[in-house]
Amino acid sequence: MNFPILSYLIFLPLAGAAVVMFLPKERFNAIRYTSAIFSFIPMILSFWLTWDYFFNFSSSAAMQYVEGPLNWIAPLHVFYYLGADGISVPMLFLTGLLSFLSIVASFNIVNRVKEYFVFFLLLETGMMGVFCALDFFLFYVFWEIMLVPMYFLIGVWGGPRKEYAAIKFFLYTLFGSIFMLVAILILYFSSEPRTMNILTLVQTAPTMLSHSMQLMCFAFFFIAFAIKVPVWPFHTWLPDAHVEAPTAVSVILAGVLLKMGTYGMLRVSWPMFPEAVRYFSIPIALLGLIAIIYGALVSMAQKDLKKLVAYSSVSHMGYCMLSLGAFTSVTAITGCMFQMISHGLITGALFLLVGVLYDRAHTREIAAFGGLGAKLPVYTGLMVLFSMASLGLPGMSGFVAEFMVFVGSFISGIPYFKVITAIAVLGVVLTAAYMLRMVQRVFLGEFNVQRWSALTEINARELLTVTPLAVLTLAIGFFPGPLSDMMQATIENLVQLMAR
Amino acid sequence: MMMAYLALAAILFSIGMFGVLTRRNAVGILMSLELMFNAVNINLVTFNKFVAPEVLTGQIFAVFVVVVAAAEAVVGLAIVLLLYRNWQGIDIDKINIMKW
Amino acid sequence: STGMSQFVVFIQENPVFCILAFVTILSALYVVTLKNIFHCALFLILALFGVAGIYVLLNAEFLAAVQVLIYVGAISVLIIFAIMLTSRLATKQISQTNEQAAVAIFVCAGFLMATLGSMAYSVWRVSRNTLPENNVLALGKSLMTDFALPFEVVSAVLLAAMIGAIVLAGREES
Amino acid sequence: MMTFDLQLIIPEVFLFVWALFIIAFDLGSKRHHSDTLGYLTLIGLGITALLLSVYHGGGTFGNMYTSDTLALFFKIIFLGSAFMAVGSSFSIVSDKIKNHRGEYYGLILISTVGMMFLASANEIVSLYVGLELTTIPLYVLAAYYKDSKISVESGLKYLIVGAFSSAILLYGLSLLYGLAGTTDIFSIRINLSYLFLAHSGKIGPALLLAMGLVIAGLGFKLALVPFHMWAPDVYQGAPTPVTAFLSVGSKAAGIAAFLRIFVGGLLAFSEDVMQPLDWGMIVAVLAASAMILGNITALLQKNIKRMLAYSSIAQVGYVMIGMIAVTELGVASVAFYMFAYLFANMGAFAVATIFHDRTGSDAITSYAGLSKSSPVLAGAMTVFMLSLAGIPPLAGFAAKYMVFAAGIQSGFTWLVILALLTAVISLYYYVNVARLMYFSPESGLEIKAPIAAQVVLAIGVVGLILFGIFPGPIIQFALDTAGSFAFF
Amino acid sequence: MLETSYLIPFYPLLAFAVIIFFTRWNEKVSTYISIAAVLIGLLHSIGVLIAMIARHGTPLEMIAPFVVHPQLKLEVGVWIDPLTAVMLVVVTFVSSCVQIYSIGYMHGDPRVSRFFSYLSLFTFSMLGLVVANNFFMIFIFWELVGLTSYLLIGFWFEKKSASDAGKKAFITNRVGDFGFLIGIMLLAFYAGTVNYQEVFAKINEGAIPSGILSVAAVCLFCGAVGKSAQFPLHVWLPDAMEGPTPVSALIHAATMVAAGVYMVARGMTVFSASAEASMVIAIIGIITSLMAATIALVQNDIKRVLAYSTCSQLGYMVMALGLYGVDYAHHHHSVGYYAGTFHLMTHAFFKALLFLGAGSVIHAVHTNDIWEMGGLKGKMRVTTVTFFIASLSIAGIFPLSGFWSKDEIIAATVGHPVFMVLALLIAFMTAFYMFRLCFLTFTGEPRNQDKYHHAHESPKTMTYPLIALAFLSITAGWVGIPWFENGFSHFVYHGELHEHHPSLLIMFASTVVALSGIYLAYLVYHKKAISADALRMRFLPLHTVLYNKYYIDEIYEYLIIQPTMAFARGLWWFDAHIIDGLVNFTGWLTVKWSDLKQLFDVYIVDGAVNGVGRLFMVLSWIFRYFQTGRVQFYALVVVASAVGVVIFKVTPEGFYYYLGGVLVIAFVSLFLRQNRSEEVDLTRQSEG
Repeated sequence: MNFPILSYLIFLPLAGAAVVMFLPKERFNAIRYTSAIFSFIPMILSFWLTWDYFFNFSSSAAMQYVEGPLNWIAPLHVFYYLGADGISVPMLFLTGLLSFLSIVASFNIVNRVKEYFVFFLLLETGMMGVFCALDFFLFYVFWEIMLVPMYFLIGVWGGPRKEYAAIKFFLYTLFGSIFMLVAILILYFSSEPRTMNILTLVQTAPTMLSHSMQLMCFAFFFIAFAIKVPVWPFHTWLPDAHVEAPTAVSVILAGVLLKMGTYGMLRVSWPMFPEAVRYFSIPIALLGLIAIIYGALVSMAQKDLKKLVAYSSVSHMGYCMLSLGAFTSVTAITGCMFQMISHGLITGALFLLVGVLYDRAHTREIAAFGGLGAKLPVYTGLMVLFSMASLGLPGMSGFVAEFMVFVGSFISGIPYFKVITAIAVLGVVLTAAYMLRMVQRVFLGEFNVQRWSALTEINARELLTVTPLAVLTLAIGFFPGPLSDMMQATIENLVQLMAR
Repeated sequence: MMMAYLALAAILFSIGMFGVLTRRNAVGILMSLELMFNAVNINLVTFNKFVAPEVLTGQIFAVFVVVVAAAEAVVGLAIVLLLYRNWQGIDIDKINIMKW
Repeated sequence: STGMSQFVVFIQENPVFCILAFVTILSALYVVTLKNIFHCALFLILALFGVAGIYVLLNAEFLAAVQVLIYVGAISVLIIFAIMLTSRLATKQISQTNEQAAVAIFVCAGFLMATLGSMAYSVWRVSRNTLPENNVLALGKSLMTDFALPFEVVSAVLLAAMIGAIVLAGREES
Repeated sequence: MMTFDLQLIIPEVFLFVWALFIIAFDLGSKRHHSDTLGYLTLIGLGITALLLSVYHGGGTFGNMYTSDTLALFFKIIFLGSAFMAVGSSFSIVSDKIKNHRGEYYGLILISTVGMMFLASANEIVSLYVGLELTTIPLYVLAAYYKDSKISVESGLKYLIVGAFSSAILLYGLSLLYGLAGTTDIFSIRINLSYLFLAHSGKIGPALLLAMGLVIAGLGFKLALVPFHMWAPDVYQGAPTPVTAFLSVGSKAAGIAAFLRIFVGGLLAFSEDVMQPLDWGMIVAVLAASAMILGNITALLQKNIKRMLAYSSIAQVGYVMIGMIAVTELGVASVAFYMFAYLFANMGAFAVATIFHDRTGSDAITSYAGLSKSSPVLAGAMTVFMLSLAGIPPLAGFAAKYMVFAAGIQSGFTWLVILALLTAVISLYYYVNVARLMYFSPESGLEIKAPIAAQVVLAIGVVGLILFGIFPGPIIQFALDTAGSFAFF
Repeated sequence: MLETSYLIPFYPLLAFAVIIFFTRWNEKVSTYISIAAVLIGLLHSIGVLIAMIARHGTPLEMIAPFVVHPQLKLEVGVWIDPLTAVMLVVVTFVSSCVQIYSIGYMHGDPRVSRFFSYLSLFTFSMLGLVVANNFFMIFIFWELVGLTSYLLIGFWFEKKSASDAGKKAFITNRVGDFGFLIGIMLLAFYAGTVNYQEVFAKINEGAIPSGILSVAAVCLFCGAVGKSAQFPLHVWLPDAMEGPTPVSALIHAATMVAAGVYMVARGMTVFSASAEASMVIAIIGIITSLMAATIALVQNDIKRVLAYSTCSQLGYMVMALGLYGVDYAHHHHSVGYYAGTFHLMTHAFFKALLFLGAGSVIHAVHTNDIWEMGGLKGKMRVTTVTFFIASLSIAGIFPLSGFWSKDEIIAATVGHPVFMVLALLIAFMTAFYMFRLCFLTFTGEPRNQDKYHHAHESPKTMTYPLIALAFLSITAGWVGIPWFENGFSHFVYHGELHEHHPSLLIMFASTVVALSGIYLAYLVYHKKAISADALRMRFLPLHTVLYNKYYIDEIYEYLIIQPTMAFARGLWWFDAHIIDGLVNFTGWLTVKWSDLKQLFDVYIVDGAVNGVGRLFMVLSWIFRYFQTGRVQFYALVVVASAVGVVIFKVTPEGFYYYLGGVLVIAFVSLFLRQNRSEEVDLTRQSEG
């Protein structure tokens, strides 16, 4: 592979940030379009990557597009080492897509435009990096690097409680990642010869560490990843961050950042500590179960549209945790990946749509609306579509994901999983309840003519940002086969690793 | 016999320390510091005599300590003068603008 | 009582040391407790003399000389000048001790006990050798050879202190 | 046996002479050319660095003075911190100091000489003398605003605590001398080990007392909790560049001395098998309290210098993790940490200087809205703060990473976890500055920094980013410093 | 024909897509596209049915992979057997009628295109459900049917009651799906597949433990309970009448609600393997049927009466299937399976007809209340005639289609006397309430002259479908005449084909029961020989309970919905205050906090975003005050700590004495500090 595509994916946005930094700050459009271009190219690259991977490499579990290991910090055995396999390619695809769409969705930002786009592109760099890195140090650096732009994006351009939300996000996530750092160092010093190579450690860690050490390292990694996911009860940063963040940032938060947690689990802690996974599988599934039910119930009580979507993320990521508990089942793990992708698309779109409404109405209070369906048919159609997708209606990605999660967990053969899964299915009912309640109260019923007569229909740019998500949601819903095939070899390999 | 000298030094050092901790007059503190340095010197000279008499390192060290103590006293007294100019007094207790 | 008798024996065997130690300690106590700062300075001189005497007992004649010259001759005079510049001797004497005295006594006593205790219960590499015969000469030689570098540096310290004192003590021209 | 390779001390000698030359030049030029003086000082530091690159390696004066890699590394840090302190001093020297401008620069240089000498000292007497040569000019510099009560107060506090600590240190050193019968650090190590083995470990607590007192004495230089209490007051009152110099240069000097005495001379007594004659656990506990106390107290500070003071108190805690690891990696991490700290802290103080110079305020709240009026300054400050907090890819992260790695390697996992937790707390107040600068809707004053200060900022930012992304060579260099001890 | 049968669902899907994306703006074109699609589907379905008859019911399966994993294989596929073929025709036929009818009914509505697109989408989903060859796929379409039902019930979403009803329908169905999904997962786990035939094969092999099978069967049936509006999830169906009447006819009478019954029939092997599960099904069926019939007796809304009637009839079918399962498990032969499916078909026609007729009436008088109507037979001849035909059919009067199928259902209760008695009772009530409706609506004097005045016969687009359906309501049952060789019972059956022997006794009994019901209604509502009011007053408590539908909605509201919402709000509070509060250490520190508040209010209110937690702020505040500003105190700390460290290392006990001593003396001297009265000024700031 001569063309270092992963490096381009990572560093093109960074280059974009550098270019934007040198543009005069009054030239709003120049800044916007430059940023769009510098995120468009990575998006195209990520599409090509997905295409290429699907047709050429999906039958193999090995890392593809490998770059390195190049000596980076030689004395510490740190290497620049990138690669992609069946679980990172879809994530890169998602990142590329959502980043571009979010940047387009951010064109209506008028306050401190230049800084905004610089931070956004930096964020994209970090996200891409996490999904490619195969060296722990590199992984950790990318993992942390995103916090700063995210902090500023929430803090400067956010809603009324932005400062609180921003610092809470920052501290919470940092709190998690420090445990990861400790675990990484323990792994590093346990390895012989010393290495930071994730792939090597995946192979050697189970034999290298004692049982209790495995449990400890697993727990440390778990805290880091769980906060990112977020797993109940580490989720309280999420509603604040999502609600206060500007629309596009919420999209990225929900669409990509949360996935980093589950991706980390699949990439690192699950294959690396099979004993610990076996040991903790039921508690993990229980956490997932709690998140599903709890998130759904709390969503039901929300009065703010965005908060509802935010808590629904807690619930939806609970499905991922449930399936991760069912580590023996390829279907469950595939379901987890599907759920990650599907949640990225659906919740991303929901945030975009909520943002569209907020831009016009300047309120997100559910009770303030009603009957918008008559005034804004296209918008309503999209919103209903994604609500349905969110509640797991067949024909859309959410259903396929949930079905695989449930069936996969159910048939995993781990004790108690049948009961846990059976209770988790209740989440489907609750999700329907709060989503439909929301749809009903916002879009159906009597239209308040005096108050909302000036509302305008979704515009072309906004439509452009949502449509690809809708198409993908439906496409995955109807033809999940290709996506599943693409990941299958990798996931089978993962399941085998976990079965050690 | 060595212990006697060491005990003397320790007592002297403790007294000096007490002075530094309690004197309210800045000059008093400087004087107490001199006591402490002297105690150290007794220690050094004692050890030189009883432990390592071959080379006069201890005594040389003591000479340096004397010089350094002198230098510190000089700077200290200069600062005391400044203190006096700014506060019209040298009561250490009152000099606590900066705290917390 | 054996301890007491040993103590008496010690005094009888080392009368000079005992007198010097007594004088030094007593003067030091006055230095840190008297209300009149000027008297304190005078007792400091006495204490420093006592220490000089101890140096002589320890065969450090050169150091004793330095002590008398630098401390008694220079520093004490400086201190007395400073006292005269900064305090009004005629004013009413208030307590010269701050309110943390009680704690300070306790801590200093703790320090003393810790020090004495640990020194008493420790092993020292006591040498059978004696100091060089002409130790002033040896000392001078050492200073010029082995310790030439710190000697130079310590002169730099003095220079720095001098510059500093000039800077600080000098009046600003406005 | 005795060698007198005078070449090795050429850099120190040159710098000392240059300091005297600066003072003379100032007197000779009737104290009119304040900027020229500054540039001359910078040039002098540059030349010293060049000389250093030529004359290093080996020892002289019977190994009393050793110019090994450790010394070289720390001398670079000293020169760097002096350079950045001088660079950010231009405006205050021309505005606030009427007389004695030459002396101001001269004293900084003399103090630097002291540090360089200290870093090379392989023997207790010269180490002590070097320490004093470092400190005495700093007493003066702290009180340099003679009409300012807080400056004088800070000078006085620094002097009293400094001299007191110096006496305690001396007492400890004298005990060490008494136990080992020598002042040469290498011999101390051999003699003490011999003593220990000869008496099967039953040598009494005097060594412990000595170590405790030396830790207390050096703890003053490092501002290690609980010997740190002077630091916030002195940092706040002293002229800001002096504070910066204190917090980096002087602290690094203390670290160097600590490395020499404890890692060099008392290595054998670091582990808890020597219980109770071990210093590792003592320092570990102190480091832990430093991290907790420093970081938590910093939370509520309203003065930027005071906040940075507590931050630097906490930072020492992190450094000490590397110290107690007493491994090759540990020493390297200590050195690298100070290196990264140099850029970040000097940079932060440079911003504080520039800001104070223009607005007359040190209050953190007055930084509100700075990002709108002076984006470059605000951006630089953010980088410094994030580096201090240890966020990748800045050098501060690599430094923390190494320290923690060293800690974990040596089994101090609990301490590392504690350190990381307090690092999270620290993020709060570091980022608080960024929050004010960026999130506040208001707009601050537009601030134009002098060229020299701009250079300092540029060095800080570029250094942090460059050595954050490519720390390899420096880490290798730092690992080589561990070879100075030659016995890991 | 058969080989392309998978295309049948796609005609309406195509219509849906074309309408939504291209012809939405042109009502006429949209309408025609939709109807054309469903008519093509109808023709194709008839072709399939003929082909299926021609090959004597040999099934055909077509499969394409969807997602394939080692432990689980998900496929999409088509399974055509006689049952499928019949259902295809029923669905497409009723759909065609309803769509044509809608041209007239929906005329003038601003969202006609959308209406037809939804209808097309529904038809697609329903057809997909019918042809599915596995449980996964049936679940998919099951949900899609639910979605379209939601969309269509809430079609007039400006009406709050309509949007409420849509939501209720969806959520109630979801509750059923909850069980359905668990049932599917159980089968998937134990059979390793979700394909019908493979699952059945496993069951017949005895590969699945019987206990599990019972649980799975009950879980699957939960789905049917939701979709077919069985007790206790029947509550959505009456509310769903808020939707446009053609929708009620198509979805809530003829097709979608039949899906539950269809699924039970389709998966009969699962149910019939467990007598217990089958008994549960039968009992649920009879309860539903009885309860709905009783409620229908007293309702005044024409559509609601029909809705409860639907409920009741579905319960009837379910009961028949359940009893079949019971008998099968005990190795008896019963007509239940055939009866249930047969009634499913005939019911589709006459119930659609009833609803469309009701729609026609509503269209004419603009009210749903039967007490506002009366005497319409003069003005609406076609409607009246067809409505009476349908009513006679549902009442089970010879020789209309209802007679034949209902008769079989009662025949299925042979051997279960309780069921038989109740079934006859229900048949009686059915006849009574249907004719109560007929008489009140079409005969007698107009009770609301104003409404009567404006009433008129509906346009031809509406009456032709009525006629077509009336034709089938009469004749559709003839395919199942028991003496008829190769009739329905020989075409659609489960297990092995059994000859069954018709019982004239049962036919007679059922006819008598039906006629007496009609006669009673005639007496009360036409002849007024018995006063309806008097009857009501006589049974007032019972009437009230029935009129309020046994208060089931209210019970749900207070026992489930309200507590859930309260719990949700409670959890939210919990989330915002306790979980988050733990992070923020709000707990007990909040109390402390208020005391110290004025001291550092400034810092906190001043945007000191306290993500780290207030504990640290309090600690910070405490630590800060150690910094007294007195240099000698600093020195004291230095020496005290140094001494402390040394003492601690040598004698830990001594250290405690030392520490205690320092603290005690410190406190004592703080208290004794009389001569110096400068209090520490807490508010003073550190800035110089």
